Amino acid sequence: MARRNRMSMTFDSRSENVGIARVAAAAFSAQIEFTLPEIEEIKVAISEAVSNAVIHGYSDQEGQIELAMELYETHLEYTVIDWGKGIADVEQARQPAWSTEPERMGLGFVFMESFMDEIEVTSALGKGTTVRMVKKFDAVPIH
Amino acid sequence: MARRNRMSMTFDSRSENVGIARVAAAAFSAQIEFTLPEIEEIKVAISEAVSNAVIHGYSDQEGQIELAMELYETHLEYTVIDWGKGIADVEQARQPAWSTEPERMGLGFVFMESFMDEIEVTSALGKGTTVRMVKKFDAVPIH
Amino acid sequence: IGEIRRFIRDDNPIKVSRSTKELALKIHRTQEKLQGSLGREPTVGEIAEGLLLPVQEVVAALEAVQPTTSIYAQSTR
Ligand SMILES: Nc1ncnc2c1ncn2[C@@H]1O[C@H](COP(=O)(O)OP(=O)(O)O)[C@@H](O)[C@H]1O
Ligand SMILES: Nc1ncnc2c1ncn2[C@@H]1O[C@H](COP(=O)(O)OP(=O)(O)O)[C@@H](O)[C@H]1O
Ligand SMILES: [Mg+2]
Ligand SMILES: [Mg+2]
Repeated sequence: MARRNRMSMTFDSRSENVGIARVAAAAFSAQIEFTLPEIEEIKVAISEAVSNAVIHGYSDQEGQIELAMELYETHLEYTVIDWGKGIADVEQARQPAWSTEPERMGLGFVFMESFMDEIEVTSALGKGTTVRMVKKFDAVPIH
Repeated sequence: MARRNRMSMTFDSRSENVGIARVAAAAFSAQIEFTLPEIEEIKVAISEAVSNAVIHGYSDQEGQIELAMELYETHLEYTVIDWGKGIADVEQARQPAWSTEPERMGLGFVFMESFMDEIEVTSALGKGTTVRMVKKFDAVPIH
Repeated sequence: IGEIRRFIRDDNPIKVSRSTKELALKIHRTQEKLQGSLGREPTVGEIAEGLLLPVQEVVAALEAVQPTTSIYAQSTR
């Protein structure tokens, strides 16, 4: 399947950058004729993945985060990578309401799953985490 | 001088990506309390540098473009890099109304110069071009 | 929810200039108007066309009036 466009961004693990990554993801996704609520859902999924990298991956310590975005004929692919502390048990982490931090809601992965068509999480303790999300679309109009 | 934040993005040389880079640069710059006209100016300077990379650097052929953005205590630094055909005579290229393409206005560098506080262009034929731009600010309020 | 919203707004670190808010309002009005005439949710392209703006500027303007991090993440604090 031919790739039509690609953009990747690498940024410091800082909460300010979650919003900037969101803007870039919205603008990249707007190549497809989504509706505003659909764009909103994509942004939420991206925010959850990127803020997980900031909060859990690096626990507010310094580190780099990558967001890669690729446009194919009938789907968009978003990959969020951190080289932080990793997840001990991915299956458990993806359960609704499961969080390692008592004050958090544990719904990040639930949002990613419900707003994207596919999500794949790979992680290794002490090495980092990769979250790959796929959003499909019917039409192919490109701006 | 301590660096406070950094984001770099790498993308295919496609005209669609000029607009995406533009809004990402605006979002990164909005960490500083610029006025809207100031943000507009930064967006124009970034667009000119990135579209030069697309149009002249790669002449609409495939290639990669990098936009790196760094926030320091009293200035922002934007670097646009392409690995395209390069500029034979940088001094001449920066002259107002000078363009290698008859239908173009040759004002890109003029805009970059007037909207940024510093601009540095390094280029080598067949190797590519790097445009580094600095925008200063007085206050240090960071969001 | 009202409480959370107010908290987010008060705590929102991004100073949104009035014109950005006005643009966001205009985008939402165009969205509603098109929804009425088309009988379905308009696409970003249709909204952008109505406003003579690039699609990227439309989605970026909407982001600028929102808090930086996810409301889901913030509402737990
Ligand atoms: N990038 C990551 N690095 C390390 N741990 C992560 C990462 N993303 C998620 N986790 C773990 O998965 C759990 C569930 O994530 P999530 O569903 O987003 O809920 P929450 O962020 O509210 O805790 C987190 O509490 C954390 O332990
Ligand atoms: N990234 C680049 N790669 C190769 N040539 C460039 C690049 N940027 C600028 N140039 C050269 O410099 C000239 C002047 O650029 P500019 O002031 O933006 O005017 P214009 O784009 O209208 O030609 C261009 O016509 C081109 O020959
Ligand atoms: Mg989370
Ligand atoms: Mg130019």
